[in-house]
Amino acid sequence: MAEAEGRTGVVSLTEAIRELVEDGDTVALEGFTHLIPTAAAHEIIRQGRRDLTLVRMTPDLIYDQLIGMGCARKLVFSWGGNPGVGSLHRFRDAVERGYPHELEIEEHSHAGMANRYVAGASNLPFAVLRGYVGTDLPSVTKTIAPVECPFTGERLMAVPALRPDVAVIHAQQADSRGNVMLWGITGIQKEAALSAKRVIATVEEVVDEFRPRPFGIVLPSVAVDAIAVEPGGSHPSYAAGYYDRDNAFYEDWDPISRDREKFSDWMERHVLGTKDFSEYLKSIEKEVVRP
Amino acid sequence: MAEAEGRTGVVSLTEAIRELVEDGDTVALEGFTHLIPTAAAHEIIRQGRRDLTLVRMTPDLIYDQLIGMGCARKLVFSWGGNPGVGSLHRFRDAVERGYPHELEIEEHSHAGMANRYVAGASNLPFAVLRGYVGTDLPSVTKTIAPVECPFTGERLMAVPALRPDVAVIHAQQADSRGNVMLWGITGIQKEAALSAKRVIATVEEVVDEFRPRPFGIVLPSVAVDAIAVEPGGSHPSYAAGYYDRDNAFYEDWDPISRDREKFSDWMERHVLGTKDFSEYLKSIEKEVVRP
Amino acid sequence: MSGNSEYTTDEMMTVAASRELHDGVSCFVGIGLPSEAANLARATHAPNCFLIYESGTLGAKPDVLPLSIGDGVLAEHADSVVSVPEVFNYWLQAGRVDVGFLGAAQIDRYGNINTTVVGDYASPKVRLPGAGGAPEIAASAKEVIVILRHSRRAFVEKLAFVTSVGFGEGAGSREKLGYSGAGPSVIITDLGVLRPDPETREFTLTALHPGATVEQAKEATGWDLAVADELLTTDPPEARELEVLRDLKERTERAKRKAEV
Amino acid sequence: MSGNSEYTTDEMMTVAASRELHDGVSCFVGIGLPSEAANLARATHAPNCFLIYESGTLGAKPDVLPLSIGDGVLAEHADSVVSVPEVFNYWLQAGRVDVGFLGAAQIDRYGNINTTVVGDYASPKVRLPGAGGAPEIAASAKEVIVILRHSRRAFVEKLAFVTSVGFGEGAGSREKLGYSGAGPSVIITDLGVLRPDPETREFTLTALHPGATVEQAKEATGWDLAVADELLTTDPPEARELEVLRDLKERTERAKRKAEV
Repeated sequence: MAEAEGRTGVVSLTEAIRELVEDGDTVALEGFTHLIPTAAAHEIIRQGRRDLTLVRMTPDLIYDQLIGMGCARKLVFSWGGNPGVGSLHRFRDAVERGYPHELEIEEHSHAGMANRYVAGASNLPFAVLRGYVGTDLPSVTKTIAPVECPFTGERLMAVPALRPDVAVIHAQQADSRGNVMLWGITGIQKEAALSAKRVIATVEEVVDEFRPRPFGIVLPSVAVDAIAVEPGGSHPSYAAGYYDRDNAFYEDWDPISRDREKFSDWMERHVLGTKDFSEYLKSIEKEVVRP
Repeated sequence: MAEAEGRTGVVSLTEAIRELVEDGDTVALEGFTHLIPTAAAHEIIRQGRRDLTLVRMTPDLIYDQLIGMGCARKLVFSWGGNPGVGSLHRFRDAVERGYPHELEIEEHSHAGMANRYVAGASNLPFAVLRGYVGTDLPSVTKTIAPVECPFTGERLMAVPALRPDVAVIHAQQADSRGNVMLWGITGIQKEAALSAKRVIATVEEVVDEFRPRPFGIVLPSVAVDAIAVEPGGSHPSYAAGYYDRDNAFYEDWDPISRDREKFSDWMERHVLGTKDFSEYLKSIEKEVVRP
Repeated sequence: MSGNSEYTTDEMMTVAASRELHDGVSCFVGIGLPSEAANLARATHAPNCFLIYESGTLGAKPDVLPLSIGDGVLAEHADSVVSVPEVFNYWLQAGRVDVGFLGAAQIDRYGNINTTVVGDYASPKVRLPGAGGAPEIAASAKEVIVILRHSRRAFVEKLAFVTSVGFGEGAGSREKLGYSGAGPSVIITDLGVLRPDPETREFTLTALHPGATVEQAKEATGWDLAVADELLTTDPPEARELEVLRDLKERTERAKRKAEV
Repeated sequence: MSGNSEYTTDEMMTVAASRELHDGVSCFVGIGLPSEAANLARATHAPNCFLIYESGTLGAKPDVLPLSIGDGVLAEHADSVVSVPEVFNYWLQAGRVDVGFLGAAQIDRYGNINTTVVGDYASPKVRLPGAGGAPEIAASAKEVIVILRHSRRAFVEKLAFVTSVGFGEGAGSREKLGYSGAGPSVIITDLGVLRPDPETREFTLTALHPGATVEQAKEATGWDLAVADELLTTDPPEARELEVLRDLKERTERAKRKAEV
């Protein structure tokens, strides 16, 4: 979806998801508690994608929603919880009781997942790390194997590269040339984007030119296939410089997601029943009555 | 050389080199055409260190000087030239004619050296990359070996980690807590520093607090053993935000370094004959008459 | 030391854990109880400890407790912020972490930790969040401090799943596995303190918090808990420790409520 | 096209090389002649080519020619600046480079390049700078453009050292070596243009610059240079190309002199 001049075009999120995410794809939506791409996750749900292999270090609310809505065939992850609150009930329901259907899981440690993205971004088939030895993870996860140093003979663990079909990230800004800038905690987003065949970035806003930001990184336009402007697009997580974490939402999610029907109703009303993320934001605002 | 409160102390460069660099050490002075640690290299020469294994992706003028002054036993590198000008004559004299004495060399490609530092910084014994295959490098460099992907069976090349005894970098700033900030082109400096047992940073100045800079990185105090303030310390290379590259010096170096005696005289007069880098800078300023 | 009898067992636990953190050390901090204890230490006796969170914040100095591992408050005053691969490769795996500070869902007598499942892996009774950063913290930190509440559900005879290795099957296990870190040096609970036997590496009750009894501790432990010959009593929280902890928690609550408006 | 007879053979070479770079491609640029040609392309027909330098500058837009591979002018208007490991791993090795633009000290009939030594490796006649980024550019860029002056010293029958692989020992070599990139597509010299024979992969003279002769080219080549049946003549530099190139070089000289004061 690049424009003629070689710049990444700004499109609607609806179009970006329609053009770039297919049923059966391996999709990584990343954002390490900061800049979680919620708007994009909702649009995937709205468009009813199925049989996705979902990849994410920290599956949280958005993956709980994708799993609960039956979009996922498989989950590749390293920590699945509601950060600061507790369990992901839709994820647990899928794993513990196969609801709404069986969910295959492939689990690693954070270090393993991070290095799998690094290998993917580097076009290497595998990455090497110290870890896993002595744990039960290698007995349940097939994508962990020993490897020997050709110089010292030392044994280490290898994990295969992650090469998602699509990576989705949320960033603070894009510039007029189609570059994308993130700052603050940038987690694994650079590697996730560079490891994928196609990249969608939602942003808070488009600016003429970036200015230096604390610990900012820029993903050049050539590494991004579509940019969609979605202010507030990482709610309920935060976007440094734009808005804070909506902690109450994380807490509210616990009772909503605990109950299958309550979850379905909620998703029906706020996600399927809205045409885009700005409508969604209005829709949840109306509903919530907080002390 | 950390102070009691856990902050890296600011010391004189003389003291830093005296305490942290020993004869026989493996030393990496890094800076990829930007922020080259010239002041530190000169102080190593002044203090007459011997039998060093010098590691550097781009040995340029400072390594030409260290080699020409007989400090080096071995050179580990990937590109040895006078950037933008031509040959490094002291390096060539050592390799081609064993002057002032034999110099063992271990040469890699940039990608190989960069990944060797990454492995060192990651406490892994080796790194994997695509390359070297079909070139004559593996036949002359023992630190290149094939490795097989345990998942795909694909053959790639491995290189062993670099773990220098000492890494030396030049940075724009340190802050009052002993953190070190570099911005602009930061090359391999982070990995070089984190791969080493001891780290010396020379800086242009100490500031109270950093502000965001384009593509800035911060090396935390705990990763640095000594900080020395050396304004102009990377002359004739440049320090973004402070001074430009002194291109004439690079050109002038060619005739100086071409001749053994001229080189010795020059080093005697400007480096051995000065007590520190600020005297050195004054000393070369007096001498140069430029159109 | 001045005592203070008006405190909860959770407060005693956090205070005891915070005391284990010496000034100037670099500490890889898990969210929740570890983060609370580490920040209490930083606000009291260990102002120069260097807090690392797996989100990539190095030298974090949160003025309120982070609600998640990647909160903005962790980045704001951090010395540096790096990517997740860097924090795991260049910092943790590189041996730059003196102390790993972990919580746990289940722990066994050798300090091995389960945060993966209760019941069978393929069809679990309870699916827990999983490994996160813990396995490599347990492997590579020079030492590990574990903090969790004492209960029979948590202190089990046999783990359903070994997510992170403590002393494996006892003395010599870590060496055999090639782990560079020394392993868990202490488990702090709301009842007392457990330390590994120097020979067997089995965790042994070495101190009780004021008011707690050996019977309570044994009752809350799923294996036959060994008790040290010389059982110490933890110094109760000092007034200053309690004051700082409560202030920290209150400010956190305020920030949380503010974030909820 | 409007010709211009007042130009040097070096200018013709640079202009011809610049024309090989299509708009919108990502190009990994070596310093010197490649950088000159790539920036001429960017200033004329390829304003959106994405220049990558091994110092980590992505989307560099230098307004004067960089004097070194890590000049400040490369970082100033770059889209991004990354570390050296990243530029090699995440960009070059990852297959994000369409065109690698290389110089060479010596080249053979299969486009293999030597930048290491002349003479014996252990006791060389001339020690050259070495590999730098070239071996992996030659391996991983989707195609490679080589620019160097035509001389018998440079175009040799047998390389003293293979630093970077072109087509190895001819057709099929790259595939056997597992290289993802297609290899060198063209060699531009001050006399003409060489392209690989589609079957044998041997470089063949396919075009001469105006004024140059087949005899000159053969004389300056250390192997028996094959000549294409239909030998083209390069379009001479257009007025605009020359104007931009000269302006670029003049501004570079000015900046250089300024840096020398």
